[in-house]
Amino acid sequence: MNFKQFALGTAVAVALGSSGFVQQAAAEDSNYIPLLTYRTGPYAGSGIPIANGMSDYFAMLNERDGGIGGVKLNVEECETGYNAQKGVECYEATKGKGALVYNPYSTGITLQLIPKASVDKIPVLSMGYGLSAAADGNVFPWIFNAPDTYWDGASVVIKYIAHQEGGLDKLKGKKIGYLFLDAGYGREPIPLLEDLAKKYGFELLQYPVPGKEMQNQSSQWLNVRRDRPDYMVMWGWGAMNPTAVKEAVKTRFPMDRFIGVWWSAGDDDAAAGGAGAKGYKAMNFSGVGTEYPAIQDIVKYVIDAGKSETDKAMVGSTLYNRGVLNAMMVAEAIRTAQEKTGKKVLTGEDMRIGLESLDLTAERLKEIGLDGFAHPMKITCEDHAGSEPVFIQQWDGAKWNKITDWFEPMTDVVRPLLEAAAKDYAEKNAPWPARTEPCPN
Amino acid sequence: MNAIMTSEEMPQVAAPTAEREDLLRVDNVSLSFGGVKAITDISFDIKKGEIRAIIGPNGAGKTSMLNVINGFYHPQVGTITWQGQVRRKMKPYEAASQGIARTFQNVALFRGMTTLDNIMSGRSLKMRKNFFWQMMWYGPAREEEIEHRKKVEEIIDFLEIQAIRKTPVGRLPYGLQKRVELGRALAMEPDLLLLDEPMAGMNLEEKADMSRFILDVNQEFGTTIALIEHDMGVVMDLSDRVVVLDYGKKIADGPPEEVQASQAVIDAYLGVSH
Amino acid sequence: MFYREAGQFKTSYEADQSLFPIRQDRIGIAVLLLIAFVLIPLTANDFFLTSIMIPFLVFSLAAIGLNVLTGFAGQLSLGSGAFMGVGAYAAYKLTSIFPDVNVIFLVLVSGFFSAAIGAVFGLPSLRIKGLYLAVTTLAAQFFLEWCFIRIPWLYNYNASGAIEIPKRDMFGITVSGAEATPLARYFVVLAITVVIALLVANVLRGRIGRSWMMIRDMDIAAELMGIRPLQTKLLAFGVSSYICGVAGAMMVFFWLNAAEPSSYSITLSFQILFMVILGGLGSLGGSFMGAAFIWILPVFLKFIPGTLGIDIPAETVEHLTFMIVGALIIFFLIVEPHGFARLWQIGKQKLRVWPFPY
Amino acid sequence: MLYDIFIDPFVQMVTMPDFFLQVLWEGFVTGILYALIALGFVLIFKASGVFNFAQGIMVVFAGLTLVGLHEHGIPAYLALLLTIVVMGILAYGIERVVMRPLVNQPDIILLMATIGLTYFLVGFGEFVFGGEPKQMIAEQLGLPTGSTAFEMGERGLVILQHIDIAAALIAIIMVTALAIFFNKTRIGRALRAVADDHQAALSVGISLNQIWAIVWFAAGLVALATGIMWGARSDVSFALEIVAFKALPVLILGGFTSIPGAIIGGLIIGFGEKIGEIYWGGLVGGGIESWLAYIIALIFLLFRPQGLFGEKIIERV
Repeated sequence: MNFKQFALGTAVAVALGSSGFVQQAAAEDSNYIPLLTYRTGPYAGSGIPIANGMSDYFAMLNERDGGIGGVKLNVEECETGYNAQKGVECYEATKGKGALVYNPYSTGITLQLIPKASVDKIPVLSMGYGLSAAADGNVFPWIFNAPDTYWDGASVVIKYIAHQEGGLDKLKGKKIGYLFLDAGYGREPIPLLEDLAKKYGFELLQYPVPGKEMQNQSSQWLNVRRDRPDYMVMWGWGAMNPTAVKEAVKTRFPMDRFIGVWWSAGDDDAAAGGAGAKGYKAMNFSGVGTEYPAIQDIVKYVIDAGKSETDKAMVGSTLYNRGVLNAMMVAEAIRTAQEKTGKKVLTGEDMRIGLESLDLTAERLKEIGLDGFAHPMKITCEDHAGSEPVFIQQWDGAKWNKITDWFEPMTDVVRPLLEAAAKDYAEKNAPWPARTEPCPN
Repeated sequence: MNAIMTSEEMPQVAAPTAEREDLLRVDNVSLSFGGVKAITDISFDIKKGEIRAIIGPNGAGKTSMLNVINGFYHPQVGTITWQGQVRRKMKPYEAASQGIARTFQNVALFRGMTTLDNIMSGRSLKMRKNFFWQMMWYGPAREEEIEHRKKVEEIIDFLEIQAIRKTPVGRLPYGLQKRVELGRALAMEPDLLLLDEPMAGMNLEEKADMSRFILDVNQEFGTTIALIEHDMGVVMDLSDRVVVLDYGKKIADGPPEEVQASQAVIDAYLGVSH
Repeated sequence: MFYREAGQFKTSYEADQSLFPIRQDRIGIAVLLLIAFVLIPLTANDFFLTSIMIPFLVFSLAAIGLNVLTGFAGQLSLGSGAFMGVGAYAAYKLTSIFPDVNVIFLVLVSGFFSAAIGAVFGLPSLRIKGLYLAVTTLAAQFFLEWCFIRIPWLYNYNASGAIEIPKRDMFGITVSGAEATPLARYFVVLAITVVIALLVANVLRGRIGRSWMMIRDMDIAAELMGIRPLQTKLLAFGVSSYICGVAGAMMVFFWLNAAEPSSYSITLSFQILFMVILGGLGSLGGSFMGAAFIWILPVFLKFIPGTLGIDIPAETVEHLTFMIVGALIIFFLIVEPHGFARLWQIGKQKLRVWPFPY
Repeated sequence: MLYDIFIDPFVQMVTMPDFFLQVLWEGFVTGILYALIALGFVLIFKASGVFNFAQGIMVVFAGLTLVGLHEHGIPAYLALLLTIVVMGILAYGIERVVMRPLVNQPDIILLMATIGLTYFLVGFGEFVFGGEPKQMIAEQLGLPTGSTAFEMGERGLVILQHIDIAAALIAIIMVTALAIFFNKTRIGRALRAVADDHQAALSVGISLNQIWAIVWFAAGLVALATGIMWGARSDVSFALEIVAFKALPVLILGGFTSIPGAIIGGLIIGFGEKIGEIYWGGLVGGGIESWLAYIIALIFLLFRPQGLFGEKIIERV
């Protein structure tokens, strides 16, 4: 190659690229929401429906209502590939544009953002994931993990199993297997599960799945076969879920005793097991199906109008609806913040006020066309998780069905643990800034 | 080869070779690789200050013999006596610290480095400054480096390769590479210098130069030299004594004229023109 | 025309053996340092500092570390990511045990832990070479990654399984933790990188550097010249892992603020290896160029569609970035297998003879 | 502690023989799949000395193409045929664009080029087929999906998945076919000649370019078979790419150029990994599968640096 051409080409490329660094100032008349999504990489299977659900709901609000409070939403996706480095890069690239809130959808990225949030004064909403301890608003004023922490989830599973067995006292002597992604995410519920095991006298068996071996779980399931646990609980994500369901079918584990966390509740996850997966259960806190007016509006205003990449068949699936729930919480927080502050165009600080005074009542849910879609939830200054009830759904071979009513987490057990963990976090990261932000109301 | 014969630098042996002290003795050495015998029961000696040639047809075990002396191969049978002491089994790098340097049949220069660095590498054993000083550079490390650089420049002058000082050796022609390799071995200031076919693949002029360097090294620095060479003319002119190997066995040993006349040697070389 | 060394004579071996014997190079490096220490701090915004410069410097240092091992000592390693992780976890443990000790000092000390572990995994290198050695280092990579997850002591029993960097001050300025300004971190990272790069350059031009290159170029000849292969290789593993360890500690302390075991995965090892290969094996300057290419190019690419006003979905940009980076890697390997360092030299050669073609 | 390490595992093996058999079977199946991946590496390494890191992504790519085509309404068998064509085009393209310009470069450069290729194929694959995992169309391809349980003793049960049996059969067929191809056909002989000596092969008029395109194609077919089998076990997604790393220890054991070596190495790793994880993994908290294979290979290397089938290397100066 001619050296001159090469040099010239490089120069042009550099010039083009560098001009991109000049950051566009936030538009004055819109609220900017960056979405850290991942439609690529090993976790794309779970990431895509969530990303679609979020962006479609926001798009629907823009199309139907012209945004929120008359102000358009400026939504921008930034691809993270579930990679913490890229996640931080996305954060740095978007925070200067007036970002209102971050939804990292990765425990790894959430952890990176936790200390930054209070410095940059932009809240992080890690909806049902991230650091459980962040539920303590006194220590983590900028981090929200409503509607539930993993510890809430773990307590619900145990409660549900007890319910099946006929009472908490019946747990004694039972064996409960815990299959988890061997990373921070999967390890987080362990302390609580161990506590409960001691308290109720059941035996907890652990089956870690290394991130690299997600699709090669035969060892774990061989162990399951040997140990013959009475129930299996799974904390999986991405490609781990369908593989686990398949292996469970192969091992002939009774599927109705196999319960996944809400992140193992994808339609594809269960469908992978074929007919044998019938009976597989999972926790959930967002409604399934398309029978909600707001979802119908998404179809009408966005998907049928050709303004989305979403495959229509995906609408109503668990993870898609999870994305919708997340977007709805953000939207409602924006609305609340607008009411509280009287401003229409918000900042991250306003958004925190909105989130801390978020009160989604059943009436409000009905108003926005999501009646019964989620349990009413209320976030307060102290409690950023809400620890809302969760239900169990079951796969019937073709779709998920809600099979129980809402289960309350064991708040009495979980809450003290959360507070202790928050205190522990603050101590280990000393000097951790004390909360200076006043409580709204 | 007459060019060398008439040269004024013809070896003038100071004392009869036989009376000199042994630098190295090899006694009854045998070496085999998984059943294949490379060397069988060989004994000979190298005296201080002499040029000792090891010759023989291809596959006679000459290079294996050098490798044994070098400590690179370990003979199954036999002893090696170095400067009066029987040598135990040792690592190749220990041979270097005892004062044995060598060049290789196929040039084994450090191809990624310049001529200067290659020759400097021969000084490695003589440089002592530790990691810390190396890291700091200014101070002792640099002083040491310059001190050795001066030595290396002497060798560069001696071998007349000033112009290629900063050239990566990979780009040098073959003859010069051989010369740099000699320089590298010389930089070690060895007691015994093993040369494995130093003139292979050279033209007449280059051979003449190389012969001159070898004689100069032997006489000026007093270095004992053991060399393998196929060019009989060169061997006969340069060496004080010759040992002849064939199929891993010693078939003759003695001064060049004697060896040349030996019937066993003639048989071994029959059909090989020299 | 501008780059000519004619008329510059060296009158001493000292001058001849300096790092930049040619005046134009000295000026060039001075200008670069001026830009790095003065111009960038004065003009750059936070994004440029935190997402471009700091990672670039961290990766450059890691690439230098791997280059010592692979480029100079000739030992292929696929475990540099894990060695970076060792540095990070060591620094984290140290700062939680000694919260009052200067954090930069601890980061530098943490490299020694990484060096020790690196040397242990370097032991098989005496018997194993080339691709076979790559498997050894892969074993190190996966085993260490597993340790980062399985030894909760390493992350202070945090429920999240991750390490989070506390706030640490130095001379009244916060240098680590989220409150540290990008500028403060940038200076710390820049200073450490420049100093280590300089020290490494010194080692490389002396006896030890030569002994590494001897092992690389012809290990048998090196051994017959008195180089002890095991010590030399282990030293290379140790030095390389030290540098990688410091880079890994800087990565979490001054750039990411928190790290999970997956931050130090095989992907990172490959990234570093790419930087070294594309930059040029056996070239320190190349390590910087390789790091710039592998880290900065994808960031650039992300912005190009936005700049041109084309509306492409984020994931398509990502796909295209992958394809372009992959294609460019192959392209550069074909154009110049010796890396950017060689391209740079060719460029200099062209400048030297300019305006004539030869 | 000593009891847990040295006695208990064996006691378990004996007292639960059905379970032990099941472990062996799982090890066997995993080993076969590792061997299939390693086989792809061996083919290319044998003919061109390239360590093809892209084999892993080729597995994913082949699987995705197959499923992707089927999703677009193309019947399964036609899709399979088209995928083979696609792999052929890919092989030709790689030979033309990547391999040919890089002839005679050092190993590490070629290795890097294949990693570059991996990046490209990841981007390209996701661009064309999207990033979501896909279900392997095992049933449509006529592969069995059920399972058979053999009873052993009172409570004992060994479950064999039909798909796993099919995988083993297909692997055997492929290896046999390759062996015949190498030994009996003209191209096969040429290929072996190339493996022995590039220059010599060139001098007797063998076209290197043609040979390379053929081995890449053959590796592509092996990748397709692997993709179908592994895809049927979990699903076809980019996370599968990482499994390809396991081929490295397999190759260390079996040697980089030996086809039977790849099979035997794969089986050793498969058995070793499963038995190690099940019977000893629990002692250190499990999950040791992620590195056990490499440690096995490493220990092995220290005692036999030349691999299982390699000859002892005599160093020469």
